[in-house]
Amino acid sequence: AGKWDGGDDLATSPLECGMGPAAPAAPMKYDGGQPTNAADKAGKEIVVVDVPKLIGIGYFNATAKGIQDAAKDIGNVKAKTDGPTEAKIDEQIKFIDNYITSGVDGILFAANDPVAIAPVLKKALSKGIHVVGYDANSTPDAREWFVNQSPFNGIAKSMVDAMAKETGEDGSFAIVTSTFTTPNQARWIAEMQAYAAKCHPKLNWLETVEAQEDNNLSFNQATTLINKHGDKLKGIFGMTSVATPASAEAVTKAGQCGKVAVVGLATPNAMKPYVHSDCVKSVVLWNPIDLGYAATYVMRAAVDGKLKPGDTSVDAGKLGKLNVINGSEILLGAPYIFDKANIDKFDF
Amino acid sequence: MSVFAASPGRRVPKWLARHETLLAIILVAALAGLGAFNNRFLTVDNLLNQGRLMTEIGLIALPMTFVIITGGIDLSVGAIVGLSAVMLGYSWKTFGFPLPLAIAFALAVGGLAGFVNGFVITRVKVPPLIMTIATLALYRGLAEGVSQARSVRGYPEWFYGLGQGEWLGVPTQLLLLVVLIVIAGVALDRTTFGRTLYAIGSNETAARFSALDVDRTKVVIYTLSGLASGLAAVVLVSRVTTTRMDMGMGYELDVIAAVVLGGTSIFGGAGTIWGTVIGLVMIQLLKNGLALTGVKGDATIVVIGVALIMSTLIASSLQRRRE
Amino acid sequence: MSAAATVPLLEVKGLEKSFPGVRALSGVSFDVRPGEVHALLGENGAGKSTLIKIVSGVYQPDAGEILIDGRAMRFAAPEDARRAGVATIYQELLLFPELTVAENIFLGHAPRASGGRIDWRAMTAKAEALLASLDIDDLAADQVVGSLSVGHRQRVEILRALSHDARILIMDEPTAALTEADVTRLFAIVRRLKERGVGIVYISHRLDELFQIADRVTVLRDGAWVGARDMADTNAAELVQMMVGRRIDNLFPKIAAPIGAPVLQARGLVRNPTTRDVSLEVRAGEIVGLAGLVGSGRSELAQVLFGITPAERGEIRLDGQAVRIDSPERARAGGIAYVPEDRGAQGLVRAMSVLHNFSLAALGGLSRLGFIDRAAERRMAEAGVLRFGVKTSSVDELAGRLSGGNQQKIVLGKWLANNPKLLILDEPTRGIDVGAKAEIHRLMCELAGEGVAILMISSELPEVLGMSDRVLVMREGRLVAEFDRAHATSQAVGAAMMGGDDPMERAA
Amino acid sequence: MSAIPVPRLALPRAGIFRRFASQEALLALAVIGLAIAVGFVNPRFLAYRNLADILLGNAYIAIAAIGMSMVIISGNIDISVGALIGVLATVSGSLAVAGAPTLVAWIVPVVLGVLVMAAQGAVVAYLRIPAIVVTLGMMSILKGGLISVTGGKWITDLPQGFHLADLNLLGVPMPVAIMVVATALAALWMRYSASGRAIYATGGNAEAARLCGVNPQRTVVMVFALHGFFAGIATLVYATQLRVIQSTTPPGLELTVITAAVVGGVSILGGVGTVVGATLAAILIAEITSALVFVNISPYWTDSLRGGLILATVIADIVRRRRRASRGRRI
Ligand SMILES: Nc1ncnc2c1ncn2[C@@H]1O[C@H](COP(=O)(O)OP(=O)(O)OP(=O)(O)O)[C@@H](O)[C@H]1O
Ligand SMILES: Nc1ncnc2c1ncn2[C@@H]1O[C@H](COP(=O)(O)OP(=O)(O)OP(=O)(O)O)[C@@H](O)[C@H]1O
Ligand SMILES: [Mg+2]
Ligand SMILES: [Mg+2]
Repeated sequence: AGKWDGGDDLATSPLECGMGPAAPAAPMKYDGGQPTNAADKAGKEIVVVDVPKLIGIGYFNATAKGIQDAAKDIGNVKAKTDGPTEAKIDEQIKFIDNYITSGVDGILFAANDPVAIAPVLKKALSKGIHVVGYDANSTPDAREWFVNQSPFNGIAKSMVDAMAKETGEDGSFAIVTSTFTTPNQARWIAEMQAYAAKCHPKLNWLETVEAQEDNNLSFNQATTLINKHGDKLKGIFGMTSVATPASAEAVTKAGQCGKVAVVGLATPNAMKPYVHSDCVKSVVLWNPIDLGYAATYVMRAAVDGKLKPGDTSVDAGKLGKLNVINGSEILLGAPYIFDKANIDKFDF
Repeated sequence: MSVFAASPGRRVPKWLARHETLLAIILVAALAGLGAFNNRFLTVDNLLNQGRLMTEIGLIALPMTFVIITGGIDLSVGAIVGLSAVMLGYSWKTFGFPLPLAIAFALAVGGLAGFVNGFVITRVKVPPLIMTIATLALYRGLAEGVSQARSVRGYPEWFYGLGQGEWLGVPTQLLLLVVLIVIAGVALDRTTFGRTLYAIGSNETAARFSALDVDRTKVVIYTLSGLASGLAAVVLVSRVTTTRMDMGMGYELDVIAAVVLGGTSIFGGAGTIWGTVIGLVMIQLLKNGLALTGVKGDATIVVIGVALIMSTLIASSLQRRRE
Repeated sequence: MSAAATVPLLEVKGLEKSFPGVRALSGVSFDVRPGEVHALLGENGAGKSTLIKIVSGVYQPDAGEILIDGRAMRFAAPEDARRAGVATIYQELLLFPELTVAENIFLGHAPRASGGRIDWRAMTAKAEALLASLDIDDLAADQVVGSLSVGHRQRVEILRALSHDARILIMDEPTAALTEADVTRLFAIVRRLKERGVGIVYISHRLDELFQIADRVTVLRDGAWVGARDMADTNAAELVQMMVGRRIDNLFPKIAAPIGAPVLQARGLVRNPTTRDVSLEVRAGEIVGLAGLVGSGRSELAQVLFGITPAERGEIRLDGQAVRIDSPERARAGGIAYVPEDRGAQGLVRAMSVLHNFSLAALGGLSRLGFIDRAAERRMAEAGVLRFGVKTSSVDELAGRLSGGNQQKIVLGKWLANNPKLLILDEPTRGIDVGAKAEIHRLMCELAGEGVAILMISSELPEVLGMSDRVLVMREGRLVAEFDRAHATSQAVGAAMMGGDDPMERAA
Repeated sequence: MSAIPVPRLALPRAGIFRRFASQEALLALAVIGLAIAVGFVNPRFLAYRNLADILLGNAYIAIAAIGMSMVIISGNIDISVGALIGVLATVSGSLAVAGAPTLVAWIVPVVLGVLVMAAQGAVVAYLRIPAIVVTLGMMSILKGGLISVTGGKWITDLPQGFHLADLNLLGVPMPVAIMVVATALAALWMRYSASGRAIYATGGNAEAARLCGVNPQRTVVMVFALHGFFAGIATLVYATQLRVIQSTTPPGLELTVITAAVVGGVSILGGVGTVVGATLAAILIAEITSALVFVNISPYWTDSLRGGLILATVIADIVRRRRRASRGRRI
């Protein structure tokens, strides 16, 4: 059948099947933007504001913590996280606009919409403010650098491989996502479809349902999927850190642990009960604390002139050297798989 | 038979006791306070930029004032913004409409969505709150269904003039808003249309028995509400260079907050455009001023909530004392 | 009849009350004895309602005292007054439109069953008993009040007051919306209550009623006490003189006007279920009275003619031209004006100023390109206030703050500002004082003289008979009889209203 | 001229019970009809498990709608209930995690709900600020305050005994049991207590209520306090259903709750409606959401269909009522 619901229309680049390392992408020319007439703050204290998609969820709490950790490690960065309470691009633009007026030295962002956020970021660049993105990109020329937690195709591969392993190659599964308009989720779903078509052609996608960033709605939707498909349903993908634990709870309540696999993106704390009860085998996520940490180092390096267009790597404190990919992106690393053995080591 | 006991001149002048005037005084005091804390707040640049950012809400707040004065409400405005934005993008990209035509089409869809609200409210007599709660889901759903949740991007450069450009140093859309404020203000205060709105809000039956065209007037205001939402959508798409189906989500509460803060009675019969403008400016500048003073977004929301309650409280108790 | 020796049940001394801009009461004293009906009389805005609202605990007096059984009381809230045995029927009907008749009657003191729960069955039974005690058989305890006519609602109010077993019963114009038959029944109840020793305060603008039912009368003028009389020792002329400060000679000053061509010709109007095949004609300069019982469909007919509930079938001609009247706008455009019966709900926008109320139906003529000429509007309203003698501190006063009668004058005035060809008046003088009533009647004659066709609905038979050139009688949605002035006697018209065993032949 | 005979007129009889019952009957019919219709497309929809899950997962909305109905019947409205439930859930969860006795973790949010709502009611009643302004402001305060205080940290590691929603009452899952009992008690109270009737009176005509010895101000405070109570109870179901409490306010919950109340026949003008209607409407709305998944509607179109179905229900009810009214009108 046609496309999976919830994916986007952009071109996909599924990775190779199997465990082989990803082929290094061809080097690209720097395609980011540059601030105009930025004050030379090299080595001086800078004030940085972090405007995530929204505040008040576990994931961006973790990135914010990483940013504070990095600020402490670096010493001459004053960072603060502020943003909308709902993932609304409109609100996010207003926040960034206000911080441009209030005169910060740098802006970190995770975009609610890659294109809609561009004008205000360009405005920031034009006022000499350094702009670095993480988690969710903008159009490249609207920021200097973007810290990529893990390429979309990499996440997609991890997720689909995990699902195929748990349900068998010919299992049927459904997807619980936030909304079809959330860019990252839409990208992942599209990449997952491309990768599944290439490497697990017999996996059977049933449907995708929307559940906002709402715990109870996610739970209800997952329950509905279980009731609707009965034995046919072998797995559920949770595309957000809200949907995954809620899906796991739905599976648990339905007494389907072991029969319906839950694979998804999630933060460890919310998943511990299900991982410990063996209802969920593996949780896919990069470490968002590291993501925030890296973004802050990239910001500092950009201000100090230590990361210039054409550079191939950047120093990120305790994370070591991170590579530049796709022209103006910095790669955090491969996604992390949390399982019963290691999940208790994380607290976020 | 004595007719006029005395002219009412001895009392405090009426305009001074008005909610709007008192609110304006509170607003000026708050702004002065915030301005004293922060030298970037009361600058022409910042204020004009805030004007740009509040335009979409402002555009919708004007007809919403009309609607609330008649004792109605329109909760579907945010959804109409989404639907119109989608129609703009979809007709341009998929139908291949030239952009000016696509803009007209988006406005027409907004107007039509509002018209449907008004039509069902007056003909089937569905209470406005119920009708627009239902169309809130319906229109948002149509936006999602038509667009299949895909965004539309890459509009031609000239289109961004509306949302990002300026004219004589003033943001384009702010000029548009100011013109419409004046028109709406005059229409409400000086015309039979405006008087009809007040009459409907105070006593709809009596308005009908006075041979005022109650139903047509209501259809007109809900249509205007849809049109304004469509216009807001065009401005918004131009400002943020992209069309998304979730645009305008939650606008209804922001708009209503501005209108009721401005002294328009939710029970109908009372309210002014001038009050709505003050309410609008108050919320926008309070948010902005607090942000510039270093207050974080979550705390700002709290302050806005307190301000909404307190300013209404102060204004109404002062008003009561003076009367 | 009066029990002079006993202590008054209720006595007020030196009451003062001011509202912003108005001195509503200045030094009014007044008392009611057991088994006595004491009437309050005064022009519209004289302060009668204010006085009784103070006695009922709705308003607090600025000065003066209230004594019950000779003991000074302070009523901070209506409950206090009720506990002291005072029950009140207010001039503005205060009902809960969404609740049933029974619940409206017993709200606040519903019969309880075990555990304090409301005993619905007992409540319905009691309500039915009350209805029966008033011989009301066209009203059921479980009807929703919102669907009732004004007359029925008024009865519910009366029942509510009666349900309290009060020792002092105050009625503020209870008969304003009642037909003669209902008034007769109400009086029977009042007499019964008198026998039980209840003291009754009675406000009415209908002088003849007072002579039937009242023992004493106190007259107020402009908030001040003018005098008190035993009804037996006074006459209408004296009372009017006391009230208005001048003499009014003729209560129904019918002046014959030349009758011209038909203005309104209606054929076979049908609007189910209340208007059934009605045909009528009203000519220029003619006053046609429309009589009928409450609920006979007169107001409905008026609303069909005015386009509020357009006719489903039938034909309307104005000045000989067939017209389609499917909305009030069309009716107004055709030169029809309708002064509705329920001024609170249909006539007046209480929250608007007198000024804006006056102009509401005439906005089209007062505006250019939709813009209101505010100077002209003010001139019009001020002229109207003068012409109709509306008692208000200024045209900017809220209409809802005026006394009931003055509100009615505004409703009337606003339609006359339109210079209509056909004027439909629905209970035009309900709740209006004698002075103003005479003026309205004079005005009607004046308008008729100018060639306006007038259709007047009234439940006051003397008014119908006194003012009409022709009388139509309506029953159950049909016109059942027609009389010319010479043949319209109260017996004949009354019989036609009731509908006897032998159906009335329509006189051509 | 005494004892003039009055012709007996036919009376349209509309008993209060039948009048309201038919409102609820329509909703009940819609709930059952929809279930059967969807059952034709996909019989699994009619499985006991699925029907129970629909009730289970949405009981908190129905419970919150009870209080909301009362508020709306009294002539007011509340926009803050979603934010309040978010705050109460966080308070409850934090207490449980901090080691407070389970009973305390359950009772404190209910008490707090009553206090917050009563305070809002008092501002509405005594300071005469329209409810929409007060509750809109309070929504902001609660929403922002919650994030400020918690930083949005999720509450995990909830103790086992905390999960009230996992318990059963006589074999009925607790959320459903609470929903049914709360609805029944509220319905009886609204019908048979003087205070319950005072709500209708206040919403129908506050001035008349005052003259009938009802204290409209006190009634409004009471109604808000009760609404807070039901919001507290709803919180218990909402917060104990999952292993995680999101320290944010459930998005759009207030609108869902208001929708349930008005679709349930509560007039926004006050004075009319029943809590049973609201509960049935909440169930209907939940059922629609689930049904749309079952009948394989493209998820892109589900929202518009949900809106359309709600509208259809409302219009059907209004048309039915109108028809009834015109049949009842006769002379
Ligand atoms: N709440 C109020 N605020 C201001 N003025 C008022 C108020 N109530 C009454 N008045 C004024 O007090 C005066 C007396 O009014 P009241 O209602 O007592 O007259 P009334 O004798 O009952 O007249 P009617 O026969 O027309 O009912 C009027 O001038 C009226 O406008
Ligand atoms: N027996 C009844 N039961 C219920 N409602 C009735 C009854 N009779 C009439 N009504 C309603 O009450 C209203 C009274 O009708 P209408 O106003 O036409 O009568 P009317 O002759 O003008 O009497 P009124 O003296 O009240 O003006 C109508 O809306 C009618 O539907
Ligand atoms: Mg009076
Ligand atoms: Mg009538």
